[in-house]
Amino acid sequence: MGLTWRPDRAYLTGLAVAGTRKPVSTRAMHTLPLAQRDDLGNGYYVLWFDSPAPVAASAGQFTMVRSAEWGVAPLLPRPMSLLSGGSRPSMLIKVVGEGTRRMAEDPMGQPYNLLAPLGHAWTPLPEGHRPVLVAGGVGVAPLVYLAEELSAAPDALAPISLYGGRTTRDLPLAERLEACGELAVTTEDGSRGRAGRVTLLLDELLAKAAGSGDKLAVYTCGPHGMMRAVAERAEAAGVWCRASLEAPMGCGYGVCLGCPVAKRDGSYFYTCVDGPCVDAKQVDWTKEVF
Amino acid sequence: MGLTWRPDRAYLTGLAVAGTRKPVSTRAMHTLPLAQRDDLGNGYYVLWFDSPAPVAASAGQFTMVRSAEWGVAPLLPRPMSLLSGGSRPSMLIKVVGEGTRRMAEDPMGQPYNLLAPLGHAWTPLPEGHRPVLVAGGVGVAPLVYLAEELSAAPDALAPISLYGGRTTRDLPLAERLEACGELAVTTEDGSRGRAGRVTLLLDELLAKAAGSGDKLAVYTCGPHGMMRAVAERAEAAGVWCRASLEAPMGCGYGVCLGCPVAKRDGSYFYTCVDGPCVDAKQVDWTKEVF
Amino acid sequence: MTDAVDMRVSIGALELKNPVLTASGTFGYGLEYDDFFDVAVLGGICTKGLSLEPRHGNAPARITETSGGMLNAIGLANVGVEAFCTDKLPKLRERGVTVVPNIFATSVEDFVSLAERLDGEEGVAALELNVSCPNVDHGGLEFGCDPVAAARVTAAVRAATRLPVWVKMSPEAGDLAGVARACESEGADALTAINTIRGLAIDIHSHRGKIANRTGGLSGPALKPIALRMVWELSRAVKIPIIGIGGVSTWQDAVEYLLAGASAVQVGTASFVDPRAAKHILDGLASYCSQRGTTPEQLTGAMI
Amino acid sequence: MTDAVDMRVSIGALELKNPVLTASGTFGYGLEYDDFFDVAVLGGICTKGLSLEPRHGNAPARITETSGGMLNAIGLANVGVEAFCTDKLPKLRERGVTVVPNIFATSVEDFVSLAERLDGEEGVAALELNVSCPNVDHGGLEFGCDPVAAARVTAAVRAATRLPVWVKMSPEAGDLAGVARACESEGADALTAINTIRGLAIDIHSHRGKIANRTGGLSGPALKPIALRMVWELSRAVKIPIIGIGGVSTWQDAVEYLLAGASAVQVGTASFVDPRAAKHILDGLASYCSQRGTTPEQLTGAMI
Ligand SMILES: Cc1cc2nc3c(=O)[nH]c(=O)nc-3n(C[C@H](O)[C@H](O)[C@H](O)COP(=O)(O)OP(=O)(O)OC[C@H]3O[C@@H](n4cnc5c(N)ncnc54)[C@H](O)[C@@H]3O)c2cc1C
Ligand SMILES: Cc1cc2nc3c(=O)[nH]c(=O)nc-3n(C[C@H](O)[C@H](O)[C@H](O)COP(=O)(O)OP(=O)(O)OC[C@H]3O[C@@H](n4cnc5c(N)ncnc54)[C@H](O)[C@@H]3O)c2cc1C
Ligand SMILES: Cc1cc2nc3c(=O)[nH]c(=O)nc-3n(C[C@H](O)[C@H](O)[C@H](O)COP(=O)(O)O)c2cc1C
Ligand SMILES: Cc1cc2nc3c(=O)[nH]c(=O)nc-3n(C[C@H](O)[C@H](O)[C@H](O)COP(=O)(O)O)c2cc1C
Ligand code: FES
Ligand code: FES
Repeated sequence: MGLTWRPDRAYLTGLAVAGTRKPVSTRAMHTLPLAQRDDLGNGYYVLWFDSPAPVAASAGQFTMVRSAEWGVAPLLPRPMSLLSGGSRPSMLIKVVGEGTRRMAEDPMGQPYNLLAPLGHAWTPLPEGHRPVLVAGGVGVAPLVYLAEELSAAPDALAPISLYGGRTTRDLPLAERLEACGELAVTTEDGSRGRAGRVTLLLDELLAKAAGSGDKLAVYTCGPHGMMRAVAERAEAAGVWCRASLEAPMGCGYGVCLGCPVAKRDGSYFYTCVDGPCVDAKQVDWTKEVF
Repeated sequence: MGLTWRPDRAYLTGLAVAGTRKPVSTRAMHTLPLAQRDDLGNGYYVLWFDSPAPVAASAGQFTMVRSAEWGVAPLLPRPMSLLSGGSRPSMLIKVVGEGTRRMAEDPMGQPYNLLAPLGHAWTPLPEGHRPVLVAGGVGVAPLVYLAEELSAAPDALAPISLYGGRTTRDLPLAERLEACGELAVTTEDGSRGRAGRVTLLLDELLAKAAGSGDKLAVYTCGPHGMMRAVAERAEAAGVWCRASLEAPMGCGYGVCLGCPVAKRDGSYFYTCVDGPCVDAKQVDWTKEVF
Repeated sequence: MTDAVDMRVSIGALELKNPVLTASGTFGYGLEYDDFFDVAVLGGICTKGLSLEPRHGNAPARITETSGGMLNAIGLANVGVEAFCTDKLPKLRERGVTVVPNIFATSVEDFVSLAERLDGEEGVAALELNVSCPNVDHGGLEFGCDPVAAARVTAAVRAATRLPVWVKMSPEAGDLAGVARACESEGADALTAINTIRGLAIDIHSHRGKIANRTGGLSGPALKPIALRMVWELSRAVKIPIIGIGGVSTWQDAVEYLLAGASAVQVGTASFVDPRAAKHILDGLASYCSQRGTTPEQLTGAMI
Repeated sequence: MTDAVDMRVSIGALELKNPVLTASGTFGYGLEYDDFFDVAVLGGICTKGLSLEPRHGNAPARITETSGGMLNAIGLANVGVEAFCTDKLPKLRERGVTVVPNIFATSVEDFVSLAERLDGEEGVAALELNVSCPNVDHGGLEFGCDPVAAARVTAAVRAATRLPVWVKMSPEAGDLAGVARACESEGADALTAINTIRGLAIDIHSHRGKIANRTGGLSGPALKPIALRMVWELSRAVKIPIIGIGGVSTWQDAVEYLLAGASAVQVGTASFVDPRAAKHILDGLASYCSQRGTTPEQLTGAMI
């Protein structure tokens, strides 16, 4: 499944005011029953909720989620990218600790509190640019949402998705990316797609685009190290790049100041309100996030 | 449903060495899936577990129960009287706080840890005595177990059960007591049986027995105030009486020293290891339990 | 419900609408809640700790969760008192919010400057002196854990402002009652108690502290029993009102604090769990009071 | 698994089989576990606090649960040192259990008498001085919170016994490092840290304290971050080994304590949740060490 780059397709334009950030929409606490849980294997699940009041979200926004049934532990809500909004909000979770374990095990119908939508969505595609989505593991969620948003947009140009995981079992939702455009994957163990890291594919794509003069717009979400590599390559190539940051979060709406990510100017992004989607060039990728 | 006292029936004898306490059986931690939950209304439930290794319990013993799925809160296991043992241990719970709320809501199949059987069972019926079970609310559990043990015993004499609740909805398992012998109930609001407290019935029974010269053996479990009243009446009448104590418990097996109940000699019972079933005469009922 | 009962409480000369406030550092500047509820219904809000100059705060990670609680070492990131007065306070005033700036400095002089700057502003109800931040190199615990130092700050600020002065107690003071009495005798109008207690959590994979500063302040329900005990001790050590803080998450918690001797409470970490927490606690407390036919002031110190 | 790694640790001159012990007051006299596991596999057990005379302890209620923890005010109910030596110790010896009596007194003289009494017994590995019980009127915090008093007890016991002396630190000491150094310089062989911190919980229906003594010591996971921080501080304040206590419930917790600087840990409240807790923690720690190719001694103080 080598990458096919089709320079003949028209670039997507006019999705929104290109290059500007969408205003933050009205946030609310939605108390919703857990309606459906899809087991994607290897600790990945998609959780679906039924929301009478639609969650007016855009791709890239997130939610702080927990169930009151948890009592006092786990205490804090967990930040999760929205995989969809509206009357059927969903999220992709990977079980890593107590909170996600409960999300994977709580019975259907159990009420959850979703504070949503939170944070800044992806910056709309700049005019004349080809969207390139670079995903790592569970970071795929906001990019699937974006890919589907782009697909649904009039005159939509199919994005090119580059998706890396450790093994073939770490590529949840790959088929949803594929349904929206081109997809190329890498696995570290070579069990699916090219063996190696996803930046391998990005390097090739950047080289081709440099040759053809095509303008790319890179959107990336995944582990810090991966995003750093993507951002550095994009910057070196002079390519527009947005990243969706990750940080531990206390509140999700800007009051605890627990979610800083270092900026190049020496100050901090607060991931929940300044992000999660930010201009990758403004991030000081040399600093550890957490 | 007036109390019928049938002096013509033979007294139960020889269930075990009369008047001595059964030795404490081997305790073990049983990790068992929640197999069934019967909703008895008004916050009462019977929980059933499947136990490959039989829980070698006798009526009056209890278990410390919690689910590892609870994480760190509620932290401590909750003491619950066993309603049955063997390969299908069960308990009657009343929802009063976070722990019992979870027991009422956790999904079927969820693993629970039962440390069981714990504590001293009811002292076997002394020879030539008629068993009288005086129950209040959720305190009925160890008495139902006892009634059913007595019923199953060879030459069993049916116990007389006196059962009080606030309303008709506070008399869970009344039918199981009834199935084992005679039952008379009281409710404070008069919604079932006689209006008033259960001691009303006990007074009548004691008076009758005094008249007939019948020897009674009273077993009681319920709120402290009720047991106190029962114990005082029994003592005044010179009637044998055992009570199953209640106290907050940390461990259930004698190490935290958190479960004292004042004794008349100025020292304490530790409810979990000296009780829960004790000689009512030894308790200093004037002291508050907790 | 809320209207049925007189929920007002007096904190010295200052009268608050009700005894439910929000805790410094857990409620931003009070302007982040427009989507959630009307902050003006609360007894008051304590702002994020303000310093003379803006501060970026500590490097990440700054927070981590513990059993029933969390650790934080934010490092007093804040916009600075000037930006607060210019950008935040006017909007708070407009909304009718009762505002208690929480102030922080590394010297007595800077505490005085902060107090003077805020004294001139309309719409400030009281000042809360944070002499108990565990997460900064200077100006934190050395003021709050030493009766003499705490008294010095209190006296200086007292002289510099006509505003009521609340001093925020550190739970790490060995002699809590001594610090409290020292502040009282130098003119503190109320004590707020408590700030966080320093804790540590280690990532067993990386062998590193889970937060960059290593230690961070413990807050949340885990802290409640300790904080409640300290509020009770303080209420017996001094005559000025105590505002109780630490793990208040439900209206029942608020009642416990009142019973222990607090005249009001502050809601902290609970606002992270649900931004409407303070409002829910207020509503629950009001309906409890109305059902029991009592008032918050009657509950204060009513533990038997 | 357990055999694959050298789990032994040295606490001064004393070598323990492994670094997992059980905490005083949470493991009875170690004889209550025959149905559950062989207690001799543990690094050791600290007994319920022993006094010269038997004690009945406090009136009920003595315990209550809090968020992620519990409060207790047992009041040092115990069988007394005589009954311990006569009824308990021989059985523990027989089972091969490493026994560390925890001793408690209201005067230096009584501490000395206790130490002398136990010094004569075979099968005592060390003595743990409880100078930090928060739940008794005398002899608790006044020893443990004051460097001078703590040093006095330590010196006197040190002179009265050839057994290793462990001093159990109170988290309520304002100057924890000072108390620790005072004990170290008077010859303590190790410090155990920490005892509980006093907390309060109130029944909002009856307006009474949930435990009769009102305040009780907080233990369990809620306490862990504070205790871990103190262990870390102590390990930098003194050279003698630290035995970490507070909320140890999983082997991961034990690893954290070692990384923070503890040479061993004690499992307390976790034994209430599951009597086999200490065994599970030991097994988990052993397999962690074996997988990582490390030993407990190498983990000690390895936080980066
Ligand atoms: C904006 C944003 C969007 C996210 N979207 C998703 C998503 O779509 N799907 C998904 O599975 N996860 C997502 N995460 C990560 C997710 O929040 C964490 O995995 C989750 O909080 C872990 O909770 P836990 O209780 O299971 O684990 P914990 O026991 O809390 O922690 C387990 C491990 O996860 C790490 N961790 C804790 N918090 C975070 C965090 N905020 N981010 C990353 N790692 C963390 C811890 O350091 C620890 O190593 C997102 C995080 C952010 C900030
Ligand atoms: C030997 C013994 C046998 C018991 N058998 C049964 C039984 O068969 N069925 C049943 O429903 N309950 C029984 N109980 C009581 C039961 O243990 C408590 O109701 C339960 O622990 C409450 O837990 P919770 O988390 O729901 O409530 P919590 O939130 O812990 O407490 C809620 C309320 O219950 C009270 N409470 C807490 N612990 C106890 C306790 N140990 N005993 C009594 N009240 C307590 C508290 O003071 C509080 O008012 C028994 C108790 C003992 C000691
Ligand atoms: C993230 C965070 C930041 C805090 N910042 C401050 C602060 O700037 N000034 C201050 O006095 N207290 C600060 N605190 C302490 C709280 O005001 C409060 O005293 C403490 O969190 C205990 O209350 P809680 O358990 O309800 O959170 C902060 C607490 C947290 C959790
Ligand atoms: C019920 C109970 C009784 C205790 N009794 C004693 C005691 O007698 N002597 C002592 O030094 N510590 C005593 N402690 C304190 C524990 O040994 C330990 O220091 C504390 O509980 C913290 O550890 P944990 O969180 O693992 O329980 C007791 C603790 C509890 C919970
Ligand atoms: S998560 Fe609280 S400020 Fe970002
Ligand atoms: S419950 Fe622990 S001794 Fe009885």
